[in-house]
Formats: sequence, structure tokens, C-alpha cells
Amino acid sequence: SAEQVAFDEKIDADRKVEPQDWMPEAYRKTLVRQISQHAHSEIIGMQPEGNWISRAPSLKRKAILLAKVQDEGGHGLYLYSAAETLGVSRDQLLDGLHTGKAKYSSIFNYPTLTWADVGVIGWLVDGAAIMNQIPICRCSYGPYARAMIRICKEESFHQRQGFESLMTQMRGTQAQRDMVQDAVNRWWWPVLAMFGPPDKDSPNSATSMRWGIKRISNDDLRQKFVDATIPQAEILGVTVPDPDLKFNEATGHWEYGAIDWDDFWAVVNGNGPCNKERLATRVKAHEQGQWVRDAALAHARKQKARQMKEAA
Amino acid sequence: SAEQVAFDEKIDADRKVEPQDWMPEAYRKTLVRQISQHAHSEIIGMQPEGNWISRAPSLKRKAILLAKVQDEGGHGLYLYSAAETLGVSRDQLLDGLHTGKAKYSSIFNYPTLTWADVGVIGWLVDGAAIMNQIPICRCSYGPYARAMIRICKEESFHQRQGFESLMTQMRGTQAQRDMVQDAVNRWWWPVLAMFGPPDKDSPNSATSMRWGIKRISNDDLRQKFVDATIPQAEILGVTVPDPDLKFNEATGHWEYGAIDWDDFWAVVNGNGPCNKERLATRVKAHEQGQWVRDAALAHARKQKARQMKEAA
Amino acid sequence: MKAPVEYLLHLADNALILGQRNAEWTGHGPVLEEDIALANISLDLIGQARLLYQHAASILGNGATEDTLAYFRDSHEFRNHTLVELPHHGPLAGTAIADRDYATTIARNFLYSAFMLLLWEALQSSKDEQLAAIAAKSLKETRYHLRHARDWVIRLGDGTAESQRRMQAAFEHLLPYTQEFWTASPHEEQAVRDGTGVDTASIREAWEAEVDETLREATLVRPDAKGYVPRGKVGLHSEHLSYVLAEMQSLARQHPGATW
Amino acid sequence: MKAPVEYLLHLADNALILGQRNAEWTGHGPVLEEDIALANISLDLIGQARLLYQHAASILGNGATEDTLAYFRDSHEFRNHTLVELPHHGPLAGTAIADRDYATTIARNFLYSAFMLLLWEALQSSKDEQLAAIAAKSLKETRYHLRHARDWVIRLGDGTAESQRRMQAAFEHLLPYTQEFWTASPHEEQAVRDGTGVDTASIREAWEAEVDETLREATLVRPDAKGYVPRGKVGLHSEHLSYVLAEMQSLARQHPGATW
Repeated sequence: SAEQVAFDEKIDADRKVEPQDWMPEAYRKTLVRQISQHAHSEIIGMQPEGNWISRAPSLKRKAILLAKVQDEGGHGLYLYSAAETLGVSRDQLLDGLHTGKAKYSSIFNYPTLTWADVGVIGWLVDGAAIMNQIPICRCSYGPYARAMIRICKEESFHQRQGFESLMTQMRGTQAQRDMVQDAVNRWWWPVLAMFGPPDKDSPNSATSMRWGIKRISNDDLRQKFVDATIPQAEILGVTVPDPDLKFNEATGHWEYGAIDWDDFWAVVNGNGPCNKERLATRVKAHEQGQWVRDAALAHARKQKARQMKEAA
Repeated sequence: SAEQVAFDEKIDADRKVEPQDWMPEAYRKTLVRQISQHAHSEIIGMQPEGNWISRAPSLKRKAILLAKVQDEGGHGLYLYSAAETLGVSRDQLLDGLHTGKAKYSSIFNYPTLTWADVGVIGWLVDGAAIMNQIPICRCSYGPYARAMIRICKEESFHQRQGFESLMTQMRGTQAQRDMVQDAVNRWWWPVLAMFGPPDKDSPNSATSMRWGIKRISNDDLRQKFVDATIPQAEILGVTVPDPDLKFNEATGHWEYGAIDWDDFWAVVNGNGPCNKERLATRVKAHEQGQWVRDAALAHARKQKARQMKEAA
Repeated sequence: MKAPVEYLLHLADNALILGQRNAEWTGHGPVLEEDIALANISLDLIGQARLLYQHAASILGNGATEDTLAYFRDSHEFRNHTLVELPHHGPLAGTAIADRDYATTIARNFLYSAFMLLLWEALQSSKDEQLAAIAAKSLKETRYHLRHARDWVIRLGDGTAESQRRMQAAFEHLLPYTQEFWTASPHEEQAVRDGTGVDTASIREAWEAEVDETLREATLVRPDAKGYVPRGKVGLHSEHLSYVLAEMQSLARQHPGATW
Repeated sequence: MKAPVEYLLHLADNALILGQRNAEWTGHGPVLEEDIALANISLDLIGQARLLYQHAASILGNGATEDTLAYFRDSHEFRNHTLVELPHHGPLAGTAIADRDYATTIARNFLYSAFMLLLWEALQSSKDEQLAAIAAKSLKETRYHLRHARDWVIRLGDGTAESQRRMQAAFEHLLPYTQEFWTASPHEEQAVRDGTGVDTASIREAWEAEVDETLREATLVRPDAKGYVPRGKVGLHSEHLSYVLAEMQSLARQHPGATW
């Protein structure tokens, strides 16, 4: 169709698709799935870090962590709004999450066992997320790209804070250093898996690339992340739990060992340490908030009725 | 009536009234009120001490405290059973508690703010309770008297444990000693009020005395308690918060200052620091246990039906 | 001129403990916007607490810092109003558990911020210049907190039958705790005498009017504030504070002397 | 011959943490007799923990006592099964709050005591004589715990529709955690090798039979024990343990070095 041609031209010219523009149904669906999955990840992601707000070991760190988790809620809001421009309501999106139909990033199905996990999530998880997200700032769909620009800025800030927090802990007592190393050991492999399955097992990627939704392949992003992170680990004074890790002078890249994809898929498919807890917590908050949302609606209706009466 | 004469003779001869014996309705009612009030006190009394089980500072103290609170539950059971011999069911008794009609000892409307409170409750509250209860071991109503004998034995044990625990704390750090003194300061006056209003304001006492339910007057018990306790305080190395306290060489008694009866009545009438919390906690436990009790009944009925079917 | 340290701690502890309580909603709010709003309020409160602790610590010297004051004092040393330490549900013993109730959270935030708005306003003319500056900053934040809480009191009071029942119950539970606003602790009396503090009697009328007006608009019946008068600000707390502190201080106390 | 310290700590931590959890019902049970029964079970468990810690402490030396082991280790040093640290409700994050559910408590006590009955039985012939003696004592107590839990599983399973729904949900939540019973940690392997410990594979069949038989009698459907295999006994716990410890250890850590 003419619309399809116009759309393809826009994509080829690297111009933005906007909500009022015509778009192929599959493009719309892919975007809704990806944006909502991203939004859900922000919301579920509030839980593992939220787990340490009440116990943050200094007031400064408490404030930083609370602000960070609040930012994640804010990212969730932008992203739900971006998804809404594609014609789905927030209720529909939440329903997808609560019924288990929609996914969220599997990384949040791991528990935060110590305070050091907060720093490591900032450094590694946010670091990986940024690697994944920076290309999306150039995504073909305007509202998504603009939301991502804002989100990436804030995430970089979080990542620096996480690194700085770990740096302080590594300069501290032996117990603190041990805690950081232990956290790195637990998070390293799940973080590498965040970039998704190897390119050879990632069949949907090609279409997304074509549509300008995805810009760089999983394996390329993963390599970029490892190359950026290992020198940081050295600065911190921690090691990553990979006996096969070595620097290849010829390629200039860090080569890493085999990722346990069975474990990754187990977690994706619901069998991680916290999948049930994360989802049930979200569902409970939603259900227990029902009376509050109902009341807000009822009050708004009453107000409107009163205003109309006054106007009449 | 002849029954009344026989009852009076029994009382005068200091023989026991038993469940199957005739008794005046007012005697029965007074006993039900007093025994159930006592039972409720044991049950509500589980809350303030139970507040420190999870945080007891050593495993030995955790076990001692848990056993003590368990004993209180046991006392509640004996006493509900004693009350049931007078023709009221446990459900009726609990209903009286939950609706606020029945009273319990006002002392349990104070919070336990530190670990030292646990020791002070053992030493002072249980000490005062024993003073109150020992005469009841000679009470005219058999089942009540027998329950009290058992309870008094266990309470004396608790009192010694409380004192011993405080002794250990007083031999410890300055922070521990301060904690004990602070607890004594908070509990002293409420404990003195446990013996009830002064004799001149205690109109029901005469009848209870006549019936052999009460044996010693409030003021006499209170004096006995103060005389026994002040030397113990000296051994511990704590003071009681009474600037007017002095030993009267002539009478051989410790004279104590004026009790704030307004405060006492405020707490009795529902305005203590924890009245609402104590009662609401009990009601919530009862309500949330409903499905368990229902299930136990339903299962028992099913079992019985099956047995009858087998027998048939 | 410096305010009495205990007076500063009273103000700081109020902010910290209520900040800690409000942060408990993070990830569990009734709607995402409220998660964010409560985290925001909590952040402001923790920020106020930090400034006040820093000021108190500089007066105390001897190695005191905002963190030694927040993490290494025991419950009887805390000077906050009992109101701010209560859990987000009706009256229950410290060992009981119950779902969080948003009406309780909102009612408390309303009662407290209506009070603090007036207090910060007056404290802007404290003879302790640093406290006056903190008051000016906090006043702006508290305006937003009060607006947020007030809007929700009205929305929930004049919402559904269920929400009205809950808001009414929350005020019946909490209003008696506000009696502590009007009692004078020794450190408050001292602060009033030396011109660094505010006599709360001077702001009572305005507070009562705000409560009356808001509850009226929310179609709620204003309950009596009677019964036990709490004494948290002289260190006599409810059973709940020591649980809040056990959790809040656990990590800091596990690593005494560590830097974070 | 002494068992590996980590093996003793594993047994002790199981008993302590489950004792701590069961004690949370004190004053909140569904009927007074159950308050008493759970306190009793909790007392037995704490008693078992004390004997095991004392034994471990005597091997460790260096000033270790039952209390340094219980109160001054951090969560990653605890060696208990994840099962025993979970709160008394369905799956929820550590920061969530929910009413205690008696079905969850009963299902856990059943699964754990059915396992420990067999383990204590076998441990009576441990080459560590002290451990064998503790096993003999604990075995008697565990018989009672199992009977109590088993009776209630049947009563609640075969009770009302509501109680059956709750018991079924509790087993669906908890059964996957029992997978940890059958994985071998390094300290267990070592204990098996040196004859002080028991290979849990040897008791599995009897445990499965007990579970099958009880659930059948309770008219419950036995759920699959699949999915994530917990690793609490090597120190990788759920988010819940650190909250349990924060509360349990708070007072002891507030007064380091004090005697109680």
C-alpha cells in the first residue's frame, strides 16, 4: 500500500514515526510488547532495590537509594505513557503483567541479599541496561525514543552512583570488601544474560533491526558491555567469577566464558528464585489499592457532577 | 432456704464449694466475673511480654521468656476451665473480653519498651500478682482454689526468674543498669495500683470477704508487697521512684507516697497507652483464627459421621 | 544562638521516622503515581532530618554526625512524636501484623504536615539562624506534603462508602495522638524561653481550623482527641518504635565504624 | 569424632530459625491451645539449636558460644534451609506485609518435621557421639511436632472448602522449597564421608511416602516440587532471612559484649 511505502521510506530515511502516523500492525504490536515489557521491568525493578531502603546504612545512601527507586517508578510512568500513544491503556498493560502474559526483565527475579547488591545493581544491571537502551534513543518510534533519552540520562547517573558506592565500600573494612565481591559473584552471569540469547538463537532480531526498533545485536552489545566493565572491575578491585575471561590482544576485546543459558531460560520461564514473589507482590499491591483507585474515581465523578450543577 | 443455710455453714467451716453444690446466684456471678477477669488477664498478659520473644538477647533468655509466656497461656486455660464449671462456656467468656464487657488487669495496658521490662514484669508484676493470688488458693470455690495453687507455684518460679534476670543485668554494663532503673521507674506506680483502690473506696470487698473469695484487703496486700519488695530493690541496686518512701521503725512497715488514682482509673476506663492495641490484637487473632476453628469442627463432624457409618 | 540539641533532635527524629514509615510504601502503593509521591515526601523528610541532625551534631561535637545520631541511639533516646512511629494500620500490638492501610498513612501525613506547616512558618524567625534557614526550606516542602495529604483526605472521605469508612477509622485511631503536639516537653520549654523554638499553643487555633475545615470538606465527622496523651518526645514511645529502629539500624550496627 | 562445624550449624540454624518463626504466633494463634502448642514446638527447636550451637562452639573454641553463633553471624553465614526462614504467608517480596496464614505454618512444620524425624533417627548412629545424643533427644520431640502438624494438615485439608483451599495453596507454595532437602552441600558430603552425617538420599523414600500418605488422607492434591532449587544451606538465602535476623539480633548487637 501507499501507506506502507511511506512508512518504509520514513524508516529508511531514519525519520521518526509519530503516534498519528500510519504504521504496520506488526510494528505497533512489537513496540507495545517491547515498551510495556520495559515499563514492567522498571516497576518490578523497584522491588529488589526497594528491599534495602529501610536498612540503608547511612542517611545519605538512604536518600540516594530512595530517589533512585523513585526514578524507576518515574521511568515506568513515561514508558506506560509512550505505550499508551500506541492505543493501549495502562489498565490493559498492567493486566498483562498481573496475569503473567507480559514479561519483564528476568534480572529482577534474583534477590538482593546484602547492601552491596544495591551498588552492584547500579553498576552492572544499570550499566547493562544503558548499553541496551542507548541504541533505543535512536529508535524509529518518536515517543519511545524521547522517553529513552530521558531514561538513559537518569540511568547513567544511577550507574555512576552505584560505582561510587562500591568504591567507598571497597575502601572500607574487609567485611565490606567481601560483601561487594560476593555480590559481584552472584550478579555477574545473570547480568551478562540480560543482553538476551546469542544472535544465532535470536530470530526476532532481524525484523526489529529492519524497523529501526533494535539497532545493535545481542552479542555485540554484550561484548561492548564486557569490554567496558572489566577495566572498571579492576579499578574497584573486584574480580568477575569467570575463569575463562581473558583479554585478546589481537581483537582488543575481552573474551568471556560460556553463559549457562539453561539457567537463563529457567528464570525466564518462571523458575528463578523470586519470580513468584515479585509478581505476587505486584498483584497484591494492585488489589489492595483497588479501594483507593475506586474512591478517587468516585470522588472525581462527584466533583464533576457538582461543577455541572453549579454551571447549570 | 435450707440450701442457703448449708452454703453458709460450709463457708463458715472453711470447706470448699464444688461445682455440683448449690450456691447463691450472686456468689456464682462474682466468681465468674473474677475468674474470667483473671483468665483474660493471663491471655492479654501474653502480649506485653511476647513483645520481646523475637528479640531476647540470648538463647537462654529467649527460651525462658517463651516458656513463661506459654505458661500464661496455660494459666488462661486452667482458669477458663474453672469458670466453665460455673456454667459459662469459653465462647461466652471470650465474647465478654472481645466486646469490652469483661475487664482484665490494667497493668497490661502499659507497653514493654525495653528488654529490662521483661525482668521487671517478672519481679514486680508477677510479685504483685502472687501477693494477690496466694489468698485465693484458700478461696471457698474448689476449682478456683486448686487452679490458683498450681498457678501460684508457676508464678513464683517466674518471679524468681525475673529477679535473677535483673540481677544479671545489674551486674552488667552501665547501659544495662540504666535500662533496669528506667523500667523500674515506669512500672513501680502501676504495680502498686494493681492491688486495687484503697479499702475505703472498695465497696464490693466486704461481700467477697464474707464469701471467702477475697481474704485480705487491698491496702493490706499492697503494704505486704511494698514491705517485701523494697529490700529486694536494695539487693538489686535500684531505687523506686517515690521520694516519700521511708521505713517506719515503730510499725516495721515501709510507708509509701500517694498513688495517682486518677491515672489508674483513666487506664481502667480505656485510656491507657495500650488499651486499644491490646484488645484489637486479641480480636484480630480471634477473627483470623475463625477459619481454623471452623475447619477443625467440620473435620470432627466428618470423622464422627464416618465412624458412625462404619459402626452401622 | 543555638537551639537546645534535644529540640533539634525532636524535629529531626520526627522527620526521619515519618520518612522511614512513608518509604515503606515504595513498590506497594495503590497506584504508581502514589508510590512516587510518597517516595518524594519521604525524601523531603529525610533531607530535613539530615540538615537538623547535622546542625545538632555540630553543636554536640565529640565525633557526632548525622549518622551516629540516626543509627546509634536507642529508642528511649528518640524524641519524635509517637504519632509518626505508628504502623500503617489501626491499633495493634507491636508483634501483630496487618496489611498496610492507605487511609492511615494519609490521615497521619495530613495531621502531621498541617502541624509542621505552621511550626516551620513560625520557626523561620527562630533566633537559631541555622534552624530558621532549615525551617524556610522545609516550609516549602511541607506545603506540598499538606496539599497532597489534604487532597487525598477529601478524595477518600468523599469517595466511596468503603473509603469513607476507612478515613473515618483512621482519624479515630490517630487524632488522640495529636494531643502530644500541645504538651510542652522540657526541651520545648527551654527553646521557647530562649527564642529558638515555638510555643505550639500559638499555632493551635490555626491547626484546629485546618483540621475542621478539611474533615468537613471530606464529609468526615471529627472525632474527639481524648484519652491517653502520648509522650514520645520525652522518650516514652509506643512498642512500635523499637521495631522500626531494629530494622533501620540493623546494617549500620552490624558494621560499626564502617564508612558507606 | 566430631561432625564438621558447618554441618552442625546447618542443623542448629534450621532449628533456631524455625523456632523463631513459630514463636511469632505467640499471642496470635487461632485458638489458645495452638498458641501453647506452637510455643512448645518453638521451645523444643530452640533447645535443639542450643545443644547444637554449644557443640559447634566447643569445637570452634576461640570464645565462640551458643550466643555468638546465634547473634553475631550475618545472613550469608547462616546454613539453614530456605524453607524455614519464609514468612507465614504465600510468596511475597521481603518488603511486603501480609496477615499470617496458619495453613502455611502447618504445612511447613509438617514438611520439615517429617524430614527431621527421619534425619534424627539416622543421626542417632552418627560417629559424632554428642550429635548422636542430641539426635536421640530431638527425635522424641520431633515425633510430637510431626504428629501435631500431621493432624492439622488432615484437619484443615479435610475440613471446610476454605481450609482446604488454604492448605492446598500452602503446599503449592512450600513444596518446591523441599527440593533443597535432597541436594548435597559440601559440608553434608563431608559429614557423610566421615560417618558423622546422613546422606539424605537414604531417607527420601520414607519422606515421600509420609507426604503422599498424609496429603491423601487430607484430601489434598500433591503438587509438583519443581522450579528453583533453593540454596539456603550454602548461605544463599531468600530476602526474608536478613529481616528475621535484623529483629532477632537487634538487642544483642545494641549491647555487644553484655551478659544477660
